[in-house]
Amino acid sequence: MKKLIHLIVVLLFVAALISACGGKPQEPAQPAEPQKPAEPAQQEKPAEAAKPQFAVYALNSEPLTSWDPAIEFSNGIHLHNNMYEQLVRYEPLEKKVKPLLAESYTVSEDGLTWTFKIRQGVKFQNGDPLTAEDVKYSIDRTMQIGAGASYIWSAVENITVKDPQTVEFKLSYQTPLDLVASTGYAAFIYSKKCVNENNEWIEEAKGCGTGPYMLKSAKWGDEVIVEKFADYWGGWADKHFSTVVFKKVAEPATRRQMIETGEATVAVELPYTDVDILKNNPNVAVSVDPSFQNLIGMFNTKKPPLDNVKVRQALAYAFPYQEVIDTVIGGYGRQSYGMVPYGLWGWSDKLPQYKTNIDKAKELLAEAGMADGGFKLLLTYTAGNEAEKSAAELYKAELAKLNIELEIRGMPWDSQWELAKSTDLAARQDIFVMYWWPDLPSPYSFLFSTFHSEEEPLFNLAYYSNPEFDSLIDQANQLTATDFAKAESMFVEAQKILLEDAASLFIYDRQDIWVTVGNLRGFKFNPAYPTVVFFHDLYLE
Amino acid sequence: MPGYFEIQNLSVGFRTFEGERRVLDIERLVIGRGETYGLVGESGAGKTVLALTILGLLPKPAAVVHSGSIWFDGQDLLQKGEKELYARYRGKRLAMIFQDPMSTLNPVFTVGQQIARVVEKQQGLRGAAVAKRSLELLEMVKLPDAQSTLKKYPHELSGGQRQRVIIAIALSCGAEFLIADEPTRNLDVTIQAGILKLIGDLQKDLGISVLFIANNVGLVNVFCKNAGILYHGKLVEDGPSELVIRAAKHPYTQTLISAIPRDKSEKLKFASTVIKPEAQRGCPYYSRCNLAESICFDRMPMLETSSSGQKVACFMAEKQ
Amino acid sequence: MKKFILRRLLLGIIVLLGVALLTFFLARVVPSDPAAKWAGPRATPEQIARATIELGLDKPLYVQFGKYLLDLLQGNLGYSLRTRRPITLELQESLPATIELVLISTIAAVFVGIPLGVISAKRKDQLIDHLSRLFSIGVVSLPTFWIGLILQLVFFRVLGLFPMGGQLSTEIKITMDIPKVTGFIMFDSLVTGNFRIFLDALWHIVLPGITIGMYPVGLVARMTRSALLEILNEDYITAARSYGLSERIVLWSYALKNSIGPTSTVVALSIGYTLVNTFLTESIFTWPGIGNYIASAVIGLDYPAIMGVTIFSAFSYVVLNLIADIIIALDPRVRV
Amino acid sequence: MRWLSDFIKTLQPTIREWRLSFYLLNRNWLQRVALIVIALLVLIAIFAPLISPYPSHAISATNPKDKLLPPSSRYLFGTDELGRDLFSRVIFGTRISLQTALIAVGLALLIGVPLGAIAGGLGGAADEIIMRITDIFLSFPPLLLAIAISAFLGPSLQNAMLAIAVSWWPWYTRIIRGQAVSIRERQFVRAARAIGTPTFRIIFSHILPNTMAPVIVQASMDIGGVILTIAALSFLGLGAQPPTPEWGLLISTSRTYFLNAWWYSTFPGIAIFVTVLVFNLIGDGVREVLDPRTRKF
Repeated sequence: MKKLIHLIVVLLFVAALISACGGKPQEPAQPAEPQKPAEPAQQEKPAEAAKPQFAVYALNSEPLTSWDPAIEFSNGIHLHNNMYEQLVRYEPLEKKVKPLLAESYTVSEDGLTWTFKIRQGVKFQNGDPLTAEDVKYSIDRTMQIGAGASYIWSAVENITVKDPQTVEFKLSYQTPLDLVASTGYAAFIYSKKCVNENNEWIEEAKGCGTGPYMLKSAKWGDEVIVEKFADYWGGWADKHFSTVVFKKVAEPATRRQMIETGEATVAVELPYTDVDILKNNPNVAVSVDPSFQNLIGMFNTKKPPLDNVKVRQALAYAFPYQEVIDTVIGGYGRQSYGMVPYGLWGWSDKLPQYKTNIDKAKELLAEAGMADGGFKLLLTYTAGNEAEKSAAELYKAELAKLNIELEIRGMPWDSQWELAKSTDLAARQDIFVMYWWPDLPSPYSFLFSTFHSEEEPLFNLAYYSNPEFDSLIDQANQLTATDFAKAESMFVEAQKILLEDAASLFIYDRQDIWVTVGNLRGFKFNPAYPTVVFFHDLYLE
Repeated sequence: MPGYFEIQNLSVGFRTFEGERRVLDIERLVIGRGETYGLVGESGAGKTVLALTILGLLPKPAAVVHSGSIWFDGQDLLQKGEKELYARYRGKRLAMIFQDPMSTLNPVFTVGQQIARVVEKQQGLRGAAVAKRSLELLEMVKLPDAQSTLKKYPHELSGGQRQRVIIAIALSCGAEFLIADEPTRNLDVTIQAGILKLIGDLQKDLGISVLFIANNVGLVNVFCKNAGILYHGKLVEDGPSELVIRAAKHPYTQTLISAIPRDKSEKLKFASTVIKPEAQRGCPYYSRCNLAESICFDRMPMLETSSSGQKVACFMAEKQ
Repeated sequence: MKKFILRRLLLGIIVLLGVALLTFFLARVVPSDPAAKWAGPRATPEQIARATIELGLDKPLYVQFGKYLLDLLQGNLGYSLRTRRPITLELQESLPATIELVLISTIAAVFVGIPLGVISAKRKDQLIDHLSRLFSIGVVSLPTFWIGLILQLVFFRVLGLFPMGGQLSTEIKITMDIPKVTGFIMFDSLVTGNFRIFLDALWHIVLPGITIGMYPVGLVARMTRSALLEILNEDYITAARSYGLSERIVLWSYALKNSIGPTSTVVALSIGYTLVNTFLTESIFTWPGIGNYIASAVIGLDYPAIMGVTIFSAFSYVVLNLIADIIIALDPRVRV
Repeated sequence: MRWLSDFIKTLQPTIREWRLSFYLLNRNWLQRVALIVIALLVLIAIFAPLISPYPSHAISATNPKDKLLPPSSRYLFGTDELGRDLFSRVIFGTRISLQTALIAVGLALLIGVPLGAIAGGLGGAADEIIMRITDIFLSFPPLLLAIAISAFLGPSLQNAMLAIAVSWWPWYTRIIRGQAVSIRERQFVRAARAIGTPTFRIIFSHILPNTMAPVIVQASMDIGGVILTIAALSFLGLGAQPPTPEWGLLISTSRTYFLNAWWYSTFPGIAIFVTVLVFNLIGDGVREVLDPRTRKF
């Protein structure tokens, strides 16, 4: 008995200790100022006015996968776009590129020579001035390494430095190089001092970019802290953030919580179910912007029964579009009109849409000689993506009505992709669900990678092959720089072919939900740079 | 008025999953002050259970004492609570030596530590007095080089040395009643004699009573004034040792004497024999007895004084 | 004695070799092309061929295995396919956070689990034994990943007592210099006298610590109980009782010391369990440790990284067990 | 009918072991409750379609208009993000968990038992090799090997079962081997050998039947741990696939919503907890009664 009492006393003591450390127990939603032991917090107070402004960006996965801006083709987009800059930047509202490191650029009549004039007085974070040499060096090296998104430069034959502020690109075929130069990957200009003699990037090298923020410290796979580069050519105001933390917070619930408590300034990928609740929270600002991301479900056009266009059409009719939009993304999106997302040129509401119609689907199945279904389909999606998962589950319920059994398999992206490229054709999936977003803001980026014939499948995971479609988009791309209107109408035409062939489910064009702390100002999302936040534009009120 | 040590109608059972098993059923057993009493029986006859019952160390709740009393110096031990047994009897007035010296000493403490702990507790000694007393004890049991033995761990000692240490601990606090549970069972024959002599000498020197448990009639004969034979938990013959052994009346005792059992592999024989209620009616030796008649199956024989003087529980004892 | 240790060491080495072979085999039977992944998307066939040579995948399997072993001996676990960084380095970076958690839970296992086991053994089959048994079996039956969520729900969402995740508050991290002596935040801040950081770290480790600690507490309590019960059946315990020693001495001093052997084995075992449990919980608590690392490796199909973590955990598990065995063997008193 | 009596004879040790275990377990109230709960769980698994109010919610149907509703009389455990009745899904989850655990343990037995019998029955080099292999497998922390294997095999419930079997069999090999070694020297085996019965016959018709009892008891008590492992794999995305109402997967999905929908994580977690707990309680009791040293009279 005595021992029990001892035990209880110890437990009580521990409990007291714990609650003493807990601070303000009643105010879980208090923003900023994380709870701390009572005493130090009081000492802190006078200093609060001079508190440096810092921002925390809560990401859903690691901040970057490579330090090398020539290679990084993944999460690092968030970080690199704040540390490095491109020659130009795409402005979605005006649908054209704006000068950035290049003051201006010209293109020759034949569209094969592009000349960029470099901005005066730009400095690298290590103090070196930016010259045309650096531009040539960066793009040449990126192309030479040939990793990541470097393929965007494939039209470039050579780069010549005309004078310290002028650089010229010679192309082997027509392509809108200004769009290429604006991309969020593989178009950065960086200092050669950050590359070692083996042409490898020096890990955690500092001062390599011209952007507003420079690397301060990093914990690989977890967080990267950047601080302001005082000599940034774009200038600084006091209100700007002097420090930005890019932090991996894998759990959506935790990201949401961090925004609510003010621990995070911006968060990505919050569940749509939370958005309506967050909208009513005065400490949180929610903005809804069109994004260039759309959800598609590519049909395996080479494998029975989906090699039959009637069956594909039937499956397209069976998809519960509205239900998915309402349930999965809380209505923050619209049904796609083809592959090009809303807001990007090449989008058109003149294109036909498949509307959910089970009777029509049954008819088409009957026409295909499969009136009572009875077959099994395999759908793969990227594990961890709640929206894809829920959409697949809703689709499964509809297909069950057609007596079609849908097997849903959530896989890590790499396995999903590998299965799709499997040499065992029978093992490949029937429906490949994924989000697609542009590497450059052009319909060509949406249509070429995904549906242009490929010898070995890469991203054309519908295995779609149609020479008519191929030539249409190739021509349209070449016309982009010279005859924009013609190009746009040809892209629309091409999508019509896809729709008639029902090469894929075009599910929805998503709107991006940006959830930030309530007093954040200057926030403007640029869909050409998905999930990138340009922190130099932002400040707290 | 019961004797100095007297067991009356003791009945102990063990609960098993196939029903309760009666393991001890003793009508009467008396040991006088300063006497040595030899209790003989096969392995599993209930000898150790009896020893543990006296000390109140039966495993609970598996074991149940149904009835009876164990009188010790005018007090019924079975009526004493755990507290009183602990405070006044165990180690103080009653002590026990276990059969296996190998497992009776705690392997992780030195001999000195183990003696000291008991001495400190029972005699309230501290510091140098403890060391002095420990030495005395080891000298009492005639351990050579007592000083260095104190610092040794049990595994560094031989079986005989260990048993001496155990005896020293058991008698460290002036116990007047010693239960020696087959103290030489696991020892070499050459060492056995030494230990037995030690116990005998101590008994005489200290004037204590000893309940000497053995599976060997021979030992009892030389060593004990009185002797009893335990079969299946039942005392089947009881009396002066020369009578019990020279002029055994019970058929089981006779078998024991004629073929002194040495087979250790028989150890668990009893444990696997279930005494069913209907079998309990008759003599437990019925099935093995070649003198058995129908009465032996129907009724339980009671201890009765036989013609030659000892008590025997057998209907056939006088008919031979 | 020497023979025993030698034999045990030799066995340990054989086992470690087997572990290496098994992980190697696992990673090689995977229907996937590491070279293609290494070369990146849109790699040309030439680039993939180059990567194949670079990664040594063109050599026969036994040569690859030999090279793999040699690398292992030098502490080189290969390169992550995703980040192209040395896996050893990445493990080094994420290890301290995990060790901190594992240590906390092991301490809990020892200081809560053992007394609980003793009490339970002492009061065997009584109410308190049933309760403590229910508790200790209960905590080992709890899905770790679930209890983490529930703790967050109760202590963060409802009560607001503890933070939801992370190792330190962001503000502390940015505004204060985090001392770096050993890489263990709590230890470093304590020895450098940074109590604010220490308290902040302590406050952050409570929920993940409880989550991770439950399993070893239960395990150790159970094992202590059964080891003790076994020991309490020994003759020397009955003998000790017959000498009139009190139950308190018999249990806490006599029997507990005898149970050190089995108990330390179980503590070593529980460290292995705990390490793996961090795989399930670190991501919930945004804890920047090895569990978080393997979670991303699994998502990114980073086979060398998965292999690296696997082999590292297995190695430490084997070594811990080896140490426990040898310690027990070295103490002559325990080996009887 | 000889085969029948033979069969029963081979089962006898198992039956006795079971009877004994059952008796000893049934004596303790905690264990008695656990036994009852296990029986209930089995019944729930068998009659899941009859018990659950919305059986279609556990298969493919969705009901988005009722998404994320708190528990009510209509939806006892509330609903999930697609409006499905969590009560029905948890009920069906019982079936999935018990089924997959049984299969996984069965597979592990299938690998482990013959190997153990061979190791114990043959002895010598075969024994040494097999036992070193089990050492290797057992030197992975539990769960780690299962994680690694299913990560390499790709996510599916089948692969998870396989992964568990592959990481679990050595335990059974060890038990069987220990038994086999002692049985090998028994009279009837010697007799069989003396009349020239081939070694493998001896192993499989004499040794194996006599070693099965403890391993089967052990295996049935491992089910709790296996259920927990499956749930953990599913939680990591390496096990069951949606819309399978597997408990671990339910909890994994609920992570996104649980701060606003406490019921979503809570109930599947309680289901896992209770199931694993009752199996572990029994397992713990069995370990105690099977261990001769702690066995009560």
